Amino acid sequence: MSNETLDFTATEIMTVAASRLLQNGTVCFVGIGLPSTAANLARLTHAPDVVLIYESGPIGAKPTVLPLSIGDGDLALTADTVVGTPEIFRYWLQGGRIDVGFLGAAQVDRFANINTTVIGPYDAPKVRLPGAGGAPEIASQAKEVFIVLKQSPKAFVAKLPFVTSAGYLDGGDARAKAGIPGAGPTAVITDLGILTPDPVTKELTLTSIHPGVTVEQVKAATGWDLKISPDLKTTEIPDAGALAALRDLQARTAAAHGQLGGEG
Amino acid sequence: MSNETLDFTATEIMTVAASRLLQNGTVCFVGIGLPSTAANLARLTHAPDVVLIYESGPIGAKPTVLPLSIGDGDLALTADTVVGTPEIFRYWLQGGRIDVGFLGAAQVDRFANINTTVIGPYDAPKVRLPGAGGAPEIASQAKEVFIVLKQSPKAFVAKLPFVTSAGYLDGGDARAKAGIPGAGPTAVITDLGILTPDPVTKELTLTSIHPGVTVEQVKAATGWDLKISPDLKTTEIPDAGALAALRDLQARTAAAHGQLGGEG
Amino acid sequence: MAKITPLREAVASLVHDGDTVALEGFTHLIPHAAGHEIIRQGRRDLTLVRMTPDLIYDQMIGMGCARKLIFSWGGNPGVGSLHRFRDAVEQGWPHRLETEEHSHAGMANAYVAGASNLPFALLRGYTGSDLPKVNPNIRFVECPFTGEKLAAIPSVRPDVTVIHAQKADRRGNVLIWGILGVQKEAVLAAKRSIVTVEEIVDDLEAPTNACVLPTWAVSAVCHVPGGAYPSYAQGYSERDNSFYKAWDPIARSRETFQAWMQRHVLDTDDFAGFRRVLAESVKEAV
Amino acid sequence: MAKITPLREAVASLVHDGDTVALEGFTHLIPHAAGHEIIRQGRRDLTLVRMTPDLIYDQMIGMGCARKLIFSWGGNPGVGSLHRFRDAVEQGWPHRLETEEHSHAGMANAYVAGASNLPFALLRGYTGSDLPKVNPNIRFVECPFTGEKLAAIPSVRPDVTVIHAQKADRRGNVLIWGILGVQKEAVLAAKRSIVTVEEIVDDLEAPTNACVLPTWAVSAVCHVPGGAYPSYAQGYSERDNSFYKAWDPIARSRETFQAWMQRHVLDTDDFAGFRRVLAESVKEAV
Repeated sequence: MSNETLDFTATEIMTVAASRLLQNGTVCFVGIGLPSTAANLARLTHAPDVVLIYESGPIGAKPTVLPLSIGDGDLALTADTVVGTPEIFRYWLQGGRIDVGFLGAAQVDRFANINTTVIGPYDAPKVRLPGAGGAPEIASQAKEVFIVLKQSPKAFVAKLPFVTSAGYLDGGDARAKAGIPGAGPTAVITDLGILTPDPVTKELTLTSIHPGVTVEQVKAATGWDLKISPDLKTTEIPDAGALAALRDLQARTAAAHGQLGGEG
Repeated sequence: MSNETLDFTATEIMTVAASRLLQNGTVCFVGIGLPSTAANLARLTHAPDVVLIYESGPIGAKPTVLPLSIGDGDLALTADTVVGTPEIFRYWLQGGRIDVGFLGAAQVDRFANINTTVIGPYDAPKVRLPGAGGAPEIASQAKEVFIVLKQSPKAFVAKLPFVTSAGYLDGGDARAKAGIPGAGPTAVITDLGILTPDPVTKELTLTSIHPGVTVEQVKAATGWDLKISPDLKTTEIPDAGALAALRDLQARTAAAHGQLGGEG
Repeated sequence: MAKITPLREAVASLVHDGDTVALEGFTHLIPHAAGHEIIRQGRRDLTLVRMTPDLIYDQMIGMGCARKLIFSWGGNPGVGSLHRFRDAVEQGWPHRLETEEHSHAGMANAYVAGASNLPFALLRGYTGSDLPKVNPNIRFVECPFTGEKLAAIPSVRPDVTVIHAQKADRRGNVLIWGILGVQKEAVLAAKRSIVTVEEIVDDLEAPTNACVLPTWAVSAVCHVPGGAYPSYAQGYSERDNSFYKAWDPIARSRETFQAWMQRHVLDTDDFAGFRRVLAESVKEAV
Repeated sequence: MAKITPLREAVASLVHDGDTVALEGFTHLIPHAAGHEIIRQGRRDLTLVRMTPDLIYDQMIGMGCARKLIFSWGGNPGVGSLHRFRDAVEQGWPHRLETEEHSHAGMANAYVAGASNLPFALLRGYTGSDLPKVNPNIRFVECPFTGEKLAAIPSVRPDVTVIHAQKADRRGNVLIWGILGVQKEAVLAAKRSIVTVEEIVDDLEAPTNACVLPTWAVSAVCHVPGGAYPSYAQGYSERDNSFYKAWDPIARSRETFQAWMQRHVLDTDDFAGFRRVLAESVKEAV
């Protein structure tokens, strides 16, 4: 969904909107791909002191181009320090020191639970996805979680075939009752809008819609009867500075790697 | 007990005898004081490839002078690497990678159990000793253990007021039955001789006596009716090379620190 | 003391059919050369352990080396699926692949527990996830002080761990820097270990607190410059992202995969041979 | 973000009566200056935690700061006993001191568990020792896979941890090298932390995998050159072994101890003042 008149693509507004949610000084555990693009964009624009932690070990990474893998050398060379992967999960994530876990997903459900394991039955999957990676513990232990993924009926499903990582489980206070420490996913940022959990039911609700997108489009891209906030806002368009920074970052990445960052 | 005619002191023969037990290539977890002196003497004489590990973190330390503390800078600067103290106990000792644990002790009993905690009742001690340190897990997890201490009725007691670190517990197969992995103390080296456990009962038995010492002297320095091996040997006198190396090491240590190493 | 030996001999003597084998390296320092050598020597029935099975495990699984996979994320980083891994799981080709699936936190803790000679790892993990429903090796224990419920998983204790590192000295002491992943834990958790290195030097020149594996904690050190390719070794090489992309169409069909493996791995003598033939086939494709 | 602040203010705002406080440093980098400041500010009822309580805890215990001590080895390294510690345990002077006693392995694991936000540490330990008989916080749990019995002890989770380090940068990132002990774990296990440093620099120039505590994981950084004295800071100072020996007769009697503390600590403003008065008293003694 490229939007010629506004001069930015749907992926660009998704990335910029996700990046805006990261406040300066936040300690952010970053997944590779879209989360990493958004987090680095934040670092290069309004949040220069955001602290980026990658599960491969870099703490305080400040990559000059987007990493193509979770363990690119640039992450190590620009970090405040690089520790072993066990330490990342033990002292820093489980230790309760992560403000925001920034995740992608293959599928989410209406309570922001995440599936990255299988489509179809676990023992005879139709599609075998990569699996959990760091997500189950990021989703449960970061103080809050942002999820970024493109919206489609295949990705936004009423019932997940497999819950890899907990959102709000069955909604309401189910997450707290299960003893999960972090607040859970506070925003799902897509190419169509931003969904946030209802304060009580925890059901994902469309609270912001990207300019040029209709509510019908968002509903059609969602595999359940999506709730729309009565206070639905229109997402602020990417400002020229952020857009330029994003494009510059991606051009530099392409020049360095012969490949766009954040596309895997 | 300085022995003028043989031209070495009782402490010297104890140190050299202890050092001789360390074979080249052995990975040795070293306590400060006499064990460290003996282990470094071994390294500087017949066992150049002995690997010395100190609980403060140095692995493969090759100090030029004797360390006065368990965390002297020279240990760090000469080591193959320096890791954190938790890693020393977790990956290297508990990991089962230590061939010999080399310990001192305040008191031992006839089954080579060690007390370094209290004299008198625990809750109202007559003498509060420093405590366990690394000894309980060194004593249980090193593949074998050498203990070095001066022999006296106060140090070699029939019944310990407190078992800080396990030797053979009540003797026989008690140690194995308790699920303790390492073989236990295979030698107790004193200023009078060398005691080794009976193969079956595990009772400490005098198997080597230092030249110029009488069996009566050793029995008088022991708080129980000490068993004497029918094959009692006389400890080989320190060879000139080892003695020169020990004295040189101690002179260098004194020059560097204004204090003899291994005296605390 | 580590034996400094050719990779072929290290694999022949240290990796056996039926072994539990961990090839570790977190994007950085993946021991591709050693994986190829295991394939060349036709090892079978291996239980493969790796947090992030990627191309090298796709190749080993597709070539029928593996009976079981213990892992936490299986994909082609930055590209997409592992087609051979998926074919094994979805279609049972070349034969059925048993899987034991964890999270990264679980696997990392399981290596730490293995290195620490503990029978199980204790973590706050898996809460709310369906993983415990499909993996009976994820259990829960109670804290004897607070009554809290914590996850417990068995330690990883491989028969052999294989890693790639930057340097060894002539005694076999190994230095690793940059992204360390779980390599140190994986080596210390294993009964035996093979380390391929970029170079063998007189002096490691390691900083005081560097990640060094002492020679007596390693079984074999093998000099294999570039042995992580298409992964990389910080200070020596760059990741070849184009190979990761090129792998996708190669691995998509069983036929192209088999032909590629035959030409590039089975018909070559060693990793230098593989790199030569790969350069030729890349030239042909242009 | 760590606040770069004078030590007096850091102690005033971060260390409270009744707190559980860990001053760590394994022979190397012992935070003596911070210990003195806690004494000067008259803190009471502290639960002091430290693997190797030595001179600084002897001073704090003798000055009545401590209600309880959690430790694994209490002595004057290379010299002998801690007389103030012994007097507190044996005679209850200046008041009764509760002790909770572990082994080094137990304490080190308890700090790791604290840094990992686990309620307890799991280890193979204490087998055959009488310590579990006198410490109800040493318990045993069963492995849910093998049935093996393993030791369990509560995590150490101090209210405040205090350490000394070589360097901080102007943002408050801290670099430590050499003998690391349990300092990193002790800081990460604590709610709040104070780091005194030898110098504050523009650039830490830390090796890639160095032991760095990021500024956002530390509460306060205080510039106190020589603040580990008579302990040392690798690259900056040497251990003053003569002071450790001199401490023995000072601490042997209550009277000499109190007079010494009055003159050198209570009557001085800060650590620089302490060092000046100490130099004078050493000169007088000669």
